[in-house]
Amino acid sequence: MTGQAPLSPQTTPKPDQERDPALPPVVVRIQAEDFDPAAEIEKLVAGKANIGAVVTFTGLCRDEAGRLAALELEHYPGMAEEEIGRIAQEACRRWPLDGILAIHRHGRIAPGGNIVLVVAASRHRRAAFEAAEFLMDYLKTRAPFWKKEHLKSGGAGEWVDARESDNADADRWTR
Amino acid sequence: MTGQAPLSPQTTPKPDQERDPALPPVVVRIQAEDFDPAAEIEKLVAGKANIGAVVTFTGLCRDEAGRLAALELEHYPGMAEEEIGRIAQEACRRWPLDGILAIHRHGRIAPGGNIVLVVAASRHRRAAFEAAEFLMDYLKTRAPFWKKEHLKSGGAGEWVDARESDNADADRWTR
Amino acid sequence: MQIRYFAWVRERVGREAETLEVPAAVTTVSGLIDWLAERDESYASAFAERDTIRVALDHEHVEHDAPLAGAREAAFFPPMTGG
Amino acid sequence: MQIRYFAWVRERVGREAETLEVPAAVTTVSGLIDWLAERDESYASAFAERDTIRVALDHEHVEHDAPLAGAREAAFFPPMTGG
Repeated sequence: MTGQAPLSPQTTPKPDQERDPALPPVVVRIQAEDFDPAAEIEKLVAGKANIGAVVTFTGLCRDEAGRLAALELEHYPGMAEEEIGRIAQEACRRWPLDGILAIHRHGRIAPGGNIVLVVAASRHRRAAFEAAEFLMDYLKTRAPFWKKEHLKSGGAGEWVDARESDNADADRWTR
Repeated sequence: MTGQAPLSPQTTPKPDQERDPALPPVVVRIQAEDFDPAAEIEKLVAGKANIGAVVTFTGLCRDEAGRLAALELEHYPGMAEEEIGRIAQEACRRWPLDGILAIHRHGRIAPGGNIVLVVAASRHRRAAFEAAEFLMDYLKTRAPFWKKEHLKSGGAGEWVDARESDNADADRWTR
Repeated sequence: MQIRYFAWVRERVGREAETLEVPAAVTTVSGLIDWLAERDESYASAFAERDTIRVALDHEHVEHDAPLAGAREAAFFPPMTGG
Repeated sequence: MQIRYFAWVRERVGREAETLEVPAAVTTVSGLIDWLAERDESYASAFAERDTIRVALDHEHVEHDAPLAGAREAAFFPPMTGG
């Protein structure tokens, strides 16, 4: 098997390990419903007056030049939450964060619709940017989600192929 | 004079040059009023169904462990808009963007208040992340804004010192 | 052992999940794939592109040479395409 | 020539802006700083940490060795701390 991005297996916590109480809150949700980025950000930073930087990533369903009717997102319930949680915990160990959040939708999503939201809050700009990008890079290659296309032409949907560039993006963090 | 981050002076457009019509919309605003990140993002992506990634940076006024009553932001009217516009145009040339926005506030801002908003939208995740971080790094070192602290103790405010690390952050993009 | 399949692996096998008695001689992920692929043509087709198949044991990614080591659930799926 | 000052440069000079007749012999940013610093103690104090002073001509950053080249507005300020 090739291309599986390693996630510092030495430091990845087992699900039954306790969280380090010094680490910031981690919010991970897998849901069919849409999310409201502004409301999620507000909850994450509320009452913390020492946050200087909030970086938000929103992943949207593209229409692929008008070809796509919808994406269908299949996921592995249970593991999806746990795996994204492990990646978020690793981000908390690597950067001084005041909060980190990831919401990933499943089910049928139309072009222009939200797929994923990642928010990282920190005192420092670089930490917030890097933690958000790290979380997205690993989420792409490690979170158990699979996209199937439904075409406007009504043709049988194809499973979206994994992109080698996504593995390369994740591998950057191990250098 | 040392530490001035270069911004590809060969390619930086003069203010009287025409924008390349192939480049995406650039929104730059300098204002005293607060902004609404969600509303700004909605306007930027509205009607563009081929955007796959939106990265947002919000810079907030920290309370500096309770020490700070407010920050006062002085700016150079005219040049502030033009300089941020030049940086945003450069980002459009470097990455395939579908939209880029920067709003910077001036005047008195209390802890927890918004200072700056940057949004980059693209088909691609890496382009949106890198363009937003590039814009913030150059904005920190080149946009004519200066912060003065007002302390809760009532003590005379100090001008915030520029951080060498900010120059180093901007220099990354010239390597 | 609970076995789960996702995306095109699920479509090829023709089921989402099943509980199977895995022989004691099957001790690794790789051995489990061999054993499943021999069940019938649907399984053989699902596991034909063997190197592309990803595996999780009890919700954690593992390599093909990992021992089963008493895992209660094994899952097989293509490379992930979320985000 | 319109001259503008910002942040602590403005506070030390004691004004935001002024219009000055710059002698023809002053042809560079560096020459302009020399000429301003000689005006009185306020200016001398403002330009004392000379290497830290940033300069813009007609709204564009320039180095100290830049020619004035007919610029209508020069601005002097400390390193920027926005964002």
